[in-house]
This record gives sequence, structure tokens and C-alpha cells, in this order.
Amino acid sequence: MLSAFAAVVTAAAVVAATVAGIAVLRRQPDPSSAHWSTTLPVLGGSEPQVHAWNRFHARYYPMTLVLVAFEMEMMFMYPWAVVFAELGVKALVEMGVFLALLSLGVLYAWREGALRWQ
Amino acid sequence: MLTDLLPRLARHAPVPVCLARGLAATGVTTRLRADPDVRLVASPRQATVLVIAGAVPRAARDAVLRVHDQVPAPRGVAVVGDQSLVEWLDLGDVPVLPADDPVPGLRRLHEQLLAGAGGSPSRGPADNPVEWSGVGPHGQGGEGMMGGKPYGRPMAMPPQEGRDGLALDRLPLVFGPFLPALPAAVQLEVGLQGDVLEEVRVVPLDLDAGVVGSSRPLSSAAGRYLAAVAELCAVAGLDALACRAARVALDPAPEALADLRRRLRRRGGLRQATDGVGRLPDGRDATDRWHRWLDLAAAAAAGEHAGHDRVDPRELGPALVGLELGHALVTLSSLRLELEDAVAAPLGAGA
Amino acid sequence: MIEVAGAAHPLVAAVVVSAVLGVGAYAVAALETGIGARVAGHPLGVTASLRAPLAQAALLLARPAVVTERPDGPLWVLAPALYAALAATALSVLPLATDFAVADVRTGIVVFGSAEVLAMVAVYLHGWAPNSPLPLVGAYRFIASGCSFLLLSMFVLIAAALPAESMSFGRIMASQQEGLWNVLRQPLGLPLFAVVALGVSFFGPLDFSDGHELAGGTAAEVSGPPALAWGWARRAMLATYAIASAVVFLAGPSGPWLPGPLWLALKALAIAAALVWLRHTVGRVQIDRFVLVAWTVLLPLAFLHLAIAGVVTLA
Amino acid sequence: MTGVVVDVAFWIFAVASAWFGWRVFRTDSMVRATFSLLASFAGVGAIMVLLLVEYVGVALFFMMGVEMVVMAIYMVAFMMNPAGINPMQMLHQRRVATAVGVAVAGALAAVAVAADLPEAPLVAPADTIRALGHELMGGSMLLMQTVGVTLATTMVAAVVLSSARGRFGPADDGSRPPPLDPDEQVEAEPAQAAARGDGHGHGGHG
Repeated sequence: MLSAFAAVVTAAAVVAATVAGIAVLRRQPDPSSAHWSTTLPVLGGSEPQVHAWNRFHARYYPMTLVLVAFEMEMMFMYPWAVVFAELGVKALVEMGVFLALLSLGVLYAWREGALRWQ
Repeated sequence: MLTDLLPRLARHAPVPVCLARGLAATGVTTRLRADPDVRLVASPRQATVLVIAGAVPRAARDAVLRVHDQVPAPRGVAVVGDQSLVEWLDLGDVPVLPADDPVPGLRRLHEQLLAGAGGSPSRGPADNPVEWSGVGPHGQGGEGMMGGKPYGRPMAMPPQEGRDGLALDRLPLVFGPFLPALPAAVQLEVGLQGDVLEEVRVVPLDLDAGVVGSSRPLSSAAGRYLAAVAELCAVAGLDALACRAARVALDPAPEALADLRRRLRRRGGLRQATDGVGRLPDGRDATDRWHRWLDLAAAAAAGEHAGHDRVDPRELGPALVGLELGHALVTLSSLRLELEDAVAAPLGAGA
Repeated sequence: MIEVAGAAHPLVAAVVVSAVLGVGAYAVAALETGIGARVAGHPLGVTASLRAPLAQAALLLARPAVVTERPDGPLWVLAPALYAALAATALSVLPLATDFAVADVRTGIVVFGSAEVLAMVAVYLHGWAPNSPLPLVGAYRFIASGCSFLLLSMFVLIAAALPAESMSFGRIMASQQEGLWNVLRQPLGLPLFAVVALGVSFFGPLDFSDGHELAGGTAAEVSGPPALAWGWARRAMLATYAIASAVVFLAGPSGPWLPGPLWLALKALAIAAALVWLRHTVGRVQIDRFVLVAWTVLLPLAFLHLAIAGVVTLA
Repeated sequence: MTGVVVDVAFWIFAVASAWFGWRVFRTDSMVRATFSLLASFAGVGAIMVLLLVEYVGVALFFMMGVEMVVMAIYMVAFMMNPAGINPMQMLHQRRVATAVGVAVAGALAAVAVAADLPEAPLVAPADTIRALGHELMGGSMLLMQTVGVTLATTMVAAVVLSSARGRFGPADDGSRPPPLDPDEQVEAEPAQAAARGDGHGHGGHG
């Protein structure tokens, strides 16, 4: 029974190993390429004053929170989809109400401008 | 066997070229863009050959050498124009390619590299010249997590106002002058918070010290407009259309020009990338600007000379504040001609 | 745990998945060259289009890889490997013939969705690892787009599961053998899923993370073999999505006369060609506009799509 | 698959999960910490699948994927020194934390040893997903709708709390940044405060 997942994992692992193998392939570096100057980040000719790794302001952060809440609910929808045809109109109405509730959340977020870059 | 096969196969690939363009390099840029045997790449990391073209401001010497070093070694270097660039940059034995037919020389250089030639040695310092300061082994530490200069660079600091966690670090960065989206001889100095510009200055390079190299713009006025459209297409991710536009720019025959205009003006084409982007105080967005270029190209091809405005880069800064970095770069790209002419004005030559 | 199309032996699985991804990515790259040359106005022959990806790969293998000043090395290698592994995972739950899938598990669309979610991690790491500003901006843009198209893909796949009464791709395919193809029963699905396909593999108009204006975005600091790994992985992902579109909307491997895998290949190739054509003709959308449109236009469309699918299923 | 293979797989995932959980606190990089946590959860998801709770296991990948990506965004946004290029200490209140950790682990282990766990081998359930669907649409329908209301409220609350700008303009209009110390006056120098690095509060993740 678990053989299906064993197949998925094996396939993914083999592909990952191949790609990682290509990604670590390195030609014998030219001695001159060991220079510090070759390692500067690409900025089109200028030198950075600070590291790129700093507090990064993701301008869409309220949207990610809306997504997290929305996506929780999606977990109910998968089993719902499986029994939908059996239950018929009841399931349709049921999910309609559920989605309408969540749409209110998205509508509110949109109205407050939370889907824009802050 | 494999070691033999790889270079043989690789030779069929187009030459990935990183272009460091000075002023009035439209001729070379467009020829390289139009040739399927060459691929103008976005980043020096993706190139085998660095091409230096046009009239490069003396102030950009360090920048050229930094881009030079960022091309992975073994790297090829070629200069388009004249020997003065080679001497100024002290590049040693570097081919000077003719501006009207640069591709065969590039191809030769590329194949020599694949065959195992050494390429141009790195020019920058071998070690980080920035002082590592702090108490730890990597120059870190001293005063809490933000102290010291880890790996030679200080931590970015949040802007002065506010401390309640939402005023996040502002990265002081200078982009250019050799970023593909930027017009020649222009740098973008920004305070970047996330991907939004909180602080912008568009700074033309200082031309007081003069320029090196010869300027070889396209001979036809229509060609210049189309070349700018081609560059904008490339920035918007439409490299194939950019190639087509560049070919028309080299030979702006009326039918070809009309066909290109039809293709570009379709809804959902290039407009997807430019509609509503970079609206300046005059009310025009990027789409209006390249539409105007197309109109001017058509007019020039018909023998009329309407000419375009100049935009002073220094006045552009406030209009870009608050834009996303990509928007800002597309905006600058949609002002390529206007900005380049304003920058080159002190030189007296209509670039 | 297994539905109609069965499960393969792990070794067979590894071989089949590697082969399909390899050929698929190659086909996408060849289409890119061929269609690109046509759009550029200097059409190439089939041989030249087929040779171009090989030559490009050989060139990248022959070039050195660079490092940046202070990168996160392991994560930099992990990113393309993870991304390719996710393409492999997504592919392995799809039926490749009417009676064969690497693993036609009952939770097929959830596994597929998980791969899509984790792709955000892979692209983020690819932009984070080099410690360079432009790749970092690219990475954050991808997350913005990913958080926006994720729900679309979930709704589209759930809608496809309604008539199948199962979350397995095998059943979704089978439900179309009996009835109409989903492309007719659920007409909004294919365009919505195409948005997801372009988004996940950051391709063409939705190439937010690796665009030319950011000097290559997350790939701005990659050269040589790692660049090959990354370029291959994202084309493999696009190929996987083309196959998934063919399975979900065009009944995948089922069809008369020809053998199943051939049908699947033809349908997937047609979809891939359409996506590549979009890549060459539609300019990159602005990221903030995409996020807004995805939530305010495409998401309601996905609701509508689900409602249509539900009513049609019950009818 | 035979029992031995499942056992081996279980131990691999279990050990990997624990190891990644440990790595979360051993690395200086917030990104590594976040995605180590994701890897740890992924191990748990894989164990769920091994226990034949297929849907929950796979859904765990899905949920944790989104959650950890969002968490990474917030970690990098709010942590000073998010990449750990300045080494730092991830642990707070070491002694208390160790004591609590050991006590909890011991208690859980005791429960595991003392509990009277069933020994019957696992059998694949007929169709749990379908059963779950029926449950949601039947007996637990009220529960599901309650969850719907809760999540909608969550969305509204999240937007209210996080959005820097509402439809009436910037959220902080007219507000003043709080003083650094309660007794200190408002005009403190913020840059200094940041440099001091007081309170590198990364207590809230997980």
C-alpha cells in the first residue's frame, strides 16, 4: 500500500540528487577567479555598502496572513469534493455558504487595501 | 570523449555577451541584439564575453572593471570602437571590433575561450579591502547583533523615524551604470526598503573628466527610436520581439516598420509590462512613451524630424519614490533616449 | 491508497520520472528556441531548434560556477535540487498512460498542491542564498505571486475532483473518458490553470523572480552548471504543468487509435507550445498588479468556476 | 511494503525530524531555522503517511509549506541580523528552558511507555477521505461553519492588525512612536536604540 509513496520518494530523490550533482559540479577554478572582486554582488558596476541579508520589508505581508487563514479552510474542501456528487445540492449549498463567509474576509481585505503594496 | 564533445556542442550556442555600454552605443547594441548568434545577457555572471562599447565616461572606470571581474573566468573582453578604451582600461591584449560588424570577432573570442584560452585576468583586489572590524573572527560583534562589520560590511540600519518594528532596514544601494534596464551613464541611487524605493536619486555620471571611446550611434533617426523600443522589449522579457525590433532598427524599411508597430501595439503584448507604469507629472506612462517613439520613428522614416524632449535625470527622483524596484527600472528604460540625450548634452554631441 | 492507474516499482518510477522530466524540459527549451526565432523573424529549422538546448546546456557545463562574497552555500545547491524534486513529485501522481502512473495515489491533487507550495520555498532559497540584493528582490516577488496563484490552483483541481468523486488524477482522467472532457465541462479551468503553470515556473509574463529588468533576478548570481540545473528545473516544472493540464482538462492519455502515452505527449506538447508562445508575445506583468488581479478578479472567477463545475456535475 | 521496510522508514523520518528540530535552535540564520522547522514537520508528515493517515500526512506538507514561507517572511522582516552574519544566541533563559524541556520530554516518554497502546497491525482503512467528507457534511457541519466564521474573523483581524494603511489613509496617522523606555522622553535617538540591539525578541516563532 505504501509502495506508491515509496515510488514518489524514490523518483524525487533520484531527480534531486541528479540536479544537486549538476549544481555542485565545478570546473577547476582559474586562479584569478579566486579574487575577492569576482564575488561582489551584481549591481551593474557599483559596490554594495551593506549585506543584502538584512531586515526585508515584504510589502505584501497582510496578504500572506489572509492566505494562511484562507488556506486552512481549503483543507475542508478536499474531502468535500470527494463526497460532493453523492450528497448533491446539500453539499453545494453548504460549501457556498462556507465560501461566501470567507469571501467576506477577502472582500474586507481588498476594501482596506491590504492586497496592495503597503 | 565527453570533454571533447562538450566544447564542440557548446560552439553552436549563441555567444552570451555582457554589454557595458557607454553613451551613443546604440549601433553596437542593436547589432548585437539583432544577431541570433549573440545573446545579450542580463547579468555578467551569465556571459562569457564582456563587450565595452560607446563613449564611456572616465568616471565609470571602476564600474567597468567591477563588471569585468563579475564575468566568470576565463572571460573574454572585447572593445568596440577604438584603441583608446583598451589603453585607458589597461586591458592588455584585447581585440578592437569594428562597430558595424562586431559579431565575427566575438565569435572568435568565444571559441578561443571554449578551446581553453586563458581569458582576461581579474583586475580588482584579491582580498576585501573593507576593514573588518568587531571582536569576533569575522569582524562581527561588539555592540549587540547590529554591531561590528561582519565580512567587511556594516549591518543596514532602519531609517531614523520610528522604532516600533515596522520601520524596517533601508538598504542604501547604487545600481548601475551597467544594469541592462538603465540608460547609459546613469546610476540609480536608492534607499531600498523591501523592494520599494523609499529614497531615489537618478544620478548622471560626472562627464567633466570626459569620455573615452568613440560614439557610434545608428545613422538613422528612426533606427535610434526603434533601438530604444528593442531595449525596452528586452527589459520586459520579450527577447524575441526585441530581436525583431533591433533588426528593423538596423534597416527601417516602411513595411517592416509598419509590421513592427502592429505587433507591438497589440493589447496584451508589450503594453502588459508598461501600461500605467512610471506615470510622470506630464501624465504620460511608459506605454505612451514608447508609442511616441514608434510615432517618431515612423515620422523620421518618412523624412520628418519631430525630435523628442530631454528629461533631466536629477529631476526624475521624486517621481520614482514609492515605486517597486522593477517599476522604477522599467520607467527608466522607457525614458532611455530622453535621459541619455540630457546626460550627453554637455558633450555637445547629439548622442 | 492507490486508484485506477496503479503504482510502479520504485526503480521503474525513478527511471520513468527522470526520463519524462528530461524529455519534457528539453521539449520546452526547443519550443522556446523555435517559437522565439519565429517571433523574432528569422525562423529556424527543426534540427536547429532541437540542437539549440543541447548547445546551451553544453556551454553552461563548460563554464565555471561563481560564488558570491558570503553565500549560504548548502541552500544555494539545495534550491534547484528541491525545485526539481518537486517537479518530480508532482509528475509522479499523474497518469502517464490509461493504466499506468508512477503513483496514482488517492490524495493526488493534495500531493500536487504540496509540491506547488514547496516550490515557493525552493525559489525563495535560490534568491536568498547568494546574499545579493537583486536575487533577494526576485525571491520576495515570487512569494508574492505564489501566495496569489496558490488558491487558484487549489480551486481548479478541486473542481476537477467533483465529477471524478476522487482526488486521484487517475480518476479525474477516467471521469473524462466516460463523460465530456473537462475543458468543455469546466471552461474556466484551463485558462486559470495556465496562469498557475506560468506562475509556478516563473515563465514569460509571470516571470517575476528571474526577469531581465532585475538582471536575472534569483539567477543573477548563477553561472555554469548551477545555472544549467536551475534552468533545467524550471523547464521541467513547466513540462509537468503542461502534462497536468493535459490530464485534468484534455483527458490525458486517453484517445482513439494512438497509444496512450503518445496522446498525452501530443496534448501536453500543444499546451506547452501555447505557454511558450505567451512567453514570447506577452510582456511581464507588474507584480503588484498581478497580486491585486489574482485576488480580486481571478479568485472570484475560480469561485464561479467551482460553482459551474458543481452544477454541471449534479446536472 | 513489508513491516521491516516501514519500520526502517519510520526511524529514518523520526530521527530526521528530531535532528531538524534541534537544528532550528542551533543555527544563527532565521531562514535556515524556519526551513529546518519545515523539514522537521515534513518528517512528521511522512510518519503520518506511514501510519496510513494519508490525507492528514500529505495535508501537513501543504499547510506547513505555506505557513513556514509566511513565517520566513516575518522572521526576515522583524529579526535584526536575520542571516546570522553576526553570530548570536538563539536560546533564551537557558536554565529554565532546559529544565522545562527535560521535564516535558520525560513526561511524554513516560506516557508513551506507560500507555496501553493497541498492538494490532495497521490495516489500510477502506476510504478515510470519503468518511471524512461525510462527517464534515453531516454530523460536523455546524463545526465546519463555525470554523468558517472563525477564519473570516481571523482574516479581518489580521488585516486590521497588520495593514499599514486602511481605506481612510495611513493607519498610524496622528500617532507618535512610543518612547524607548517608559520614563524616557519621546525624543530618543532611534538609531542608537537599534544598535544597542536590546531585546532581540525571536521568542514568538514556532
